[in-house]
Amino acid sequence: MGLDITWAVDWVRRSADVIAEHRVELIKLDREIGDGDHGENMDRGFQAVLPKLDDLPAGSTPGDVLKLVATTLISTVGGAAGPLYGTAYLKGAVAAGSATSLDGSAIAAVLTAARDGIVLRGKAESGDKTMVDAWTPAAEAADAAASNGSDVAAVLGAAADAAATGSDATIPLVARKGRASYLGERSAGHRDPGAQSSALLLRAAAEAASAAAGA
Amino acid sequence: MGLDITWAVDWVRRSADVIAEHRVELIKLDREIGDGDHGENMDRGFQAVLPKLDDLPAGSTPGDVLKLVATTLISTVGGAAGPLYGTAYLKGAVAAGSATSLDGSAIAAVLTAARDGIVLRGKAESGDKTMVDAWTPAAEAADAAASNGSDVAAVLGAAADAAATGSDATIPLVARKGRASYLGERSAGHRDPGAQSSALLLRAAAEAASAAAGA
Amino acid sequence: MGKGILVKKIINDPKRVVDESVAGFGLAHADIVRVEMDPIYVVRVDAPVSGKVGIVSGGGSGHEPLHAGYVGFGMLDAAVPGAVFTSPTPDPILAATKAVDGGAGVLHIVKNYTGDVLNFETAADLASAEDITVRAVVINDDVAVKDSLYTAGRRGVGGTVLVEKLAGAAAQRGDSLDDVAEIAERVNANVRSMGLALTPCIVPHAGEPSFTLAEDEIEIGIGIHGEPGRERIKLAPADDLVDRLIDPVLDDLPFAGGERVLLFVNGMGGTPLIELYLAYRRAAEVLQGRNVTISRSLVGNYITSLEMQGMSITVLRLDDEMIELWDAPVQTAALRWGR
Amino acid sequence: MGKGILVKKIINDPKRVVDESVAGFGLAHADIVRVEMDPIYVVRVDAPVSGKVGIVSGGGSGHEPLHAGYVGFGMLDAAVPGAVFTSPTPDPILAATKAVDGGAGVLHIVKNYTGDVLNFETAADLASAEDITVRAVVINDDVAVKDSLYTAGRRGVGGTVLVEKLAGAAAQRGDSLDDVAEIAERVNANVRSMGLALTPCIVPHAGEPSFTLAEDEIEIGIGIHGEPGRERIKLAPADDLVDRLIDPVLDDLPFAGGERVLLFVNGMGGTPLIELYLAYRRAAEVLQGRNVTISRSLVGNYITSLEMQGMSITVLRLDDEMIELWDAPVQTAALRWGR
Ligand SMILES: Nc1ncnc2c1ncn2[C@@H]1O[C@H](COP(=O)(O)OP(=O)(O)O)[C@@H](O)[C@H]1O
Ligand SMILES: Nc1ncnc2c1ncn2[C@@H]1O[C@H](COP(=O)(O)OP(=O)(O)O)[C@@H](O)[C@H]1O
Ligand SMILES: [Mg+2]
Ligand SMILES: [Mg+2]
Ligand SMILES: [Mg+2]
Ligand SMILES: [Mg+2]
Repeated sequence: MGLDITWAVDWVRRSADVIAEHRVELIKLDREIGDGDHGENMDRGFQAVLPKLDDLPAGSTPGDVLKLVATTLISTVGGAAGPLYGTAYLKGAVAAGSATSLDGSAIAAVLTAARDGIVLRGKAESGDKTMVDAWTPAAEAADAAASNGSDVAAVLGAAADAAATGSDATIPLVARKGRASYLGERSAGHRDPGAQSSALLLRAAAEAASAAAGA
Repeated sequence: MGLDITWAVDWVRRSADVIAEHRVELIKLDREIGDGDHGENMDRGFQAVLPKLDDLPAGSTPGDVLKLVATTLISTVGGAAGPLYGTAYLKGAVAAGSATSLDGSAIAAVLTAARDGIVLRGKAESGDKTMVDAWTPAAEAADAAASNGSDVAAVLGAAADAAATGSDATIPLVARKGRASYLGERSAGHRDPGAQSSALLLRAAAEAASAAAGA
Repeated sequence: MGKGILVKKIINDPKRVVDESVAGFGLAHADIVRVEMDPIYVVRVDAPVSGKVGIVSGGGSGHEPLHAGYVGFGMLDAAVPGAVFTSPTPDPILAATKAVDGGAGVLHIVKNYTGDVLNFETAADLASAEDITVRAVVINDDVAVKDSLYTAGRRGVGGTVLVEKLAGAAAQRGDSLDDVAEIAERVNANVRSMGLALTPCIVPHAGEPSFTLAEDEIEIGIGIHGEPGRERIKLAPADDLVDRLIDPVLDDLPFAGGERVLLFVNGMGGTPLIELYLAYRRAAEVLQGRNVTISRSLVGNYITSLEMQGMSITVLRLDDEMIELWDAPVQTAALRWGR
Repeated sequence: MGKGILVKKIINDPKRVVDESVAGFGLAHADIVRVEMDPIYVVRVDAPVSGKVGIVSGGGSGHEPLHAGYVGFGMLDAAVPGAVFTSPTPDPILAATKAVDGGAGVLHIVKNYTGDVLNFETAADLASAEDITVRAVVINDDVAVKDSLYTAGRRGVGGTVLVEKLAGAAAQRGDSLDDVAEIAERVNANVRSMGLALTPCIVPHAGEPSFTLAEDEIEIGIGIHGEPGRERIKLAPADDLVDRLIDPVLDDLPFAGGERVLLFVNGMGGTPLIELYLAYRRAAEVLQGRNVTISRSLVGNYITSLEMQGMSITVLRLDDEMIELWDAPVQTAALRWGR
């Protein structure tokens, strides 16, 4: 069973919830090695998406939802995260195309395209202590799971697990990109806020998929 | 036995000592109901007098010493206290005239002239919560003691006691002059810094007189 | 104590703060001012201007850019900085008065504090003895202080900046001493101010704040010397704070409606502009509600209490001549236009 | 949360700080700027100026007077304020770019932060799609950050103000887009800065300081977003602090001696002028010791981090053309002379 528009909309709603819930935590992480606005920025962005979901025309696809998220984040988030997440969702939307339902390998392709978009815009490599450190293992895990023939919920579950591990792995790193890089060695010992928000968003995707499977 | 130039010089030295010692206390009192500079201002002034004492020409009188204090305070203290104390010492110097020795009634006249000088410049009345509340009882006590035929040390002792009591009496008052008046009712419950410095200076005068008598 | 650093400030020795800062000011603005160090004062680089009324102001330091920041073409001829929050002594006031006397007399602009009034009085007496005609105008625009014949009267606060600009422009265009003094008196009669503090300030030599405020407390009716105000209230939204300042200001003059005014929202030294402009928005709204037209405005940290966070609001009722004088060219470190 | 006041600031609702402040700015300076609220940007009252290169800058709010305070004759044509410390999104940048396009192209002056660079990039792409020629200059003058091809590179700090003035003057005199961009690049190549903080600042929505410092600690090498610096040291006398900033600045360019420079001592928003001038005195002394001539200077809170106490020192190596452009008339809320 593939993931359709209902899943996509549910993912966005769950994303808005989880970001609102973790707003203060993300602010705190960003205050430690950045400028303390990541939770605020992401919350502003996802709250702006919510009302627009109601205006999606009938017959919209998961790709349309991803595109809506992309344009809304681009025009409301600002900072580094706005364009980076915006590009991620935009490239994901392109990968999703006009399909009404996404199977495991389509989902893996969406995540890989999203990751590539972030790298294209931000030029960060793995280990630079950015959101890439959550997205790269997530895309790879999704790809591996899909190749093994796992169902979509399992594919997204694997991605979410890998993103969480990736977020944890940013803690000891010295930042080489983004605002945290200005701290040099002092950035080590802190979790990257963008990696953490990425892990939260991918967990929301997996939960929405489980809910869809259960329904 | 009258008080001569030695007493006058000793008074100034003791004044500088006692003000330096109470500098922080006077700053604290002024911080509570003023702008926190009274101790600093007075200390700057008396420290500036000290080196000039050495340059007093031979044959100088107590009046010359008072005049030296007056001009130095006027040109180094600033604030309200500078001109007020300056005028006090200047008028005291005029009252002392060219006498080489001051007896009890001459001392009382000096203190009364000083008090009048402060009132002339500052226009404060008794009970306005200013240094006048130390100087008026001091001048009156000195006058009474001198009329009773007390010796100079006793005359200054009476003045110092009265000034201390006068300083205490400023605590409950609501200020009507000086910076503390801006606080209105909130000035009550705090000692007036100028009354306190006045009490310290008059105590120094009395101690210098006792020392002269003992010598 | 000596060179010991007592407080978190960019200073060397508390005793040298004023000297070193004024020296730096002189170096940074050598095109506009000359600095004399003994006795200490700041004077227009081209002083005395022959035939022009000279204007001298001064007072305790710690209110920067007041007064040295207003020395220059079209404003003050000299500023006399005292120790921090302590009015200067007569010597430098006299020296500055002599330095700016161009033969047309000298105006002293004095904020109404006992110390300032007395020290300027003495200096004026001494100057008169040297045949310089001196007039003094005492500024007392602070509505937070209850005025009475039997008290020290109202303090001079924000209105001082406006008096210095308008009197300075009048002197620059060649007005006589009496006319310049009349303008200054007129501005003083038509200006009212009130201030509040979010945080206290620390006098360098004192090392401790002048008052302490809890995290959620605000001091209303403060002056500019770190002295406590009349009242302590709970933290409130900016619009409410603005109302608490501007209502007494407007009621006091009183402003009847239909007037043109200059609205001056001033920071106490540590207030970021983002907050001052936010306050300005509400103040403008209140004036509009009272049918008062804002013809000119000034927003920034112009008369301060060291690093204090807080603001004051000043409203000046304008007439045509005042507007003309406000718009006239000025070239000082802190206010500059038209040249 | 809603209208709740989280921090001791003159604000209403943390979410409305930028909107309300920009609105107040527009009211206070209606003679110089026009303010658009949706999307939000500040533009010269006479924009677009036909035939003149338009200059747009922008970035997170909280650095006031940067950038809106520099909009006006002879400097910026528009400023785009983001949320506090958050670069604006492409929409308002695009709108501002269109509003200032007078047919000669538009220069984007961008401080080197990932977010600013990416959002301005997107806006420039969109503007090009609408046939507006856009060039971007990225400012990166902060020597506190170790530069490398593999990092985000140096931040744009104090030098930004100088780039905006000089590029603005070049555009005002009629230079082509390429020439204006060349001036901006040249200034950026010749300017270096470094800053320190005595106290942190509090982002309104965050409600807590970005870092905490003990009573006797100072943060060296800070940026302008309340981010911590490279190093934490013990409180030291002002002269030592100045040395710790200016030495790396002078070594980096490097300054060889014999140059003419503009010395810019900047406060971080909550620093009183008395301290900045005191620091200026020492900085001038150091330059003199290195045989560098200070030809122009700027002292004040010009690029800030909310209410942070601290300072930055910027040195720009001048050539004749830069001096001419610096002296050219400018009429903005925060910098004004010659008109
Ligand atoms: N060049 C980059 N490539 C990928 N991710 C980046 C890059 N720069 C920053 N990020 C991510 O953006 C996050 C910060 O986002 P945010 O705080 O919203 O923006 P800003 O740094 O502009 O304040 C960082 O934690 C990091 O994960
Ligand atoms: N009008 C006045 N008459 C008499 N004494 C006054 C008057 N005004 C102020 N004082 C005295 O001056 C003291 C304050 O002196 P100081 O702190 O040195 O000056 P300032 O108030 O200018 O800071 C007050 O405590 C009070 O005793
Ligand atoms: Mg951030
Ligand atoms: Mg005092
Ligand atoms: Mg004082
Ligand atoms: Mg940010």
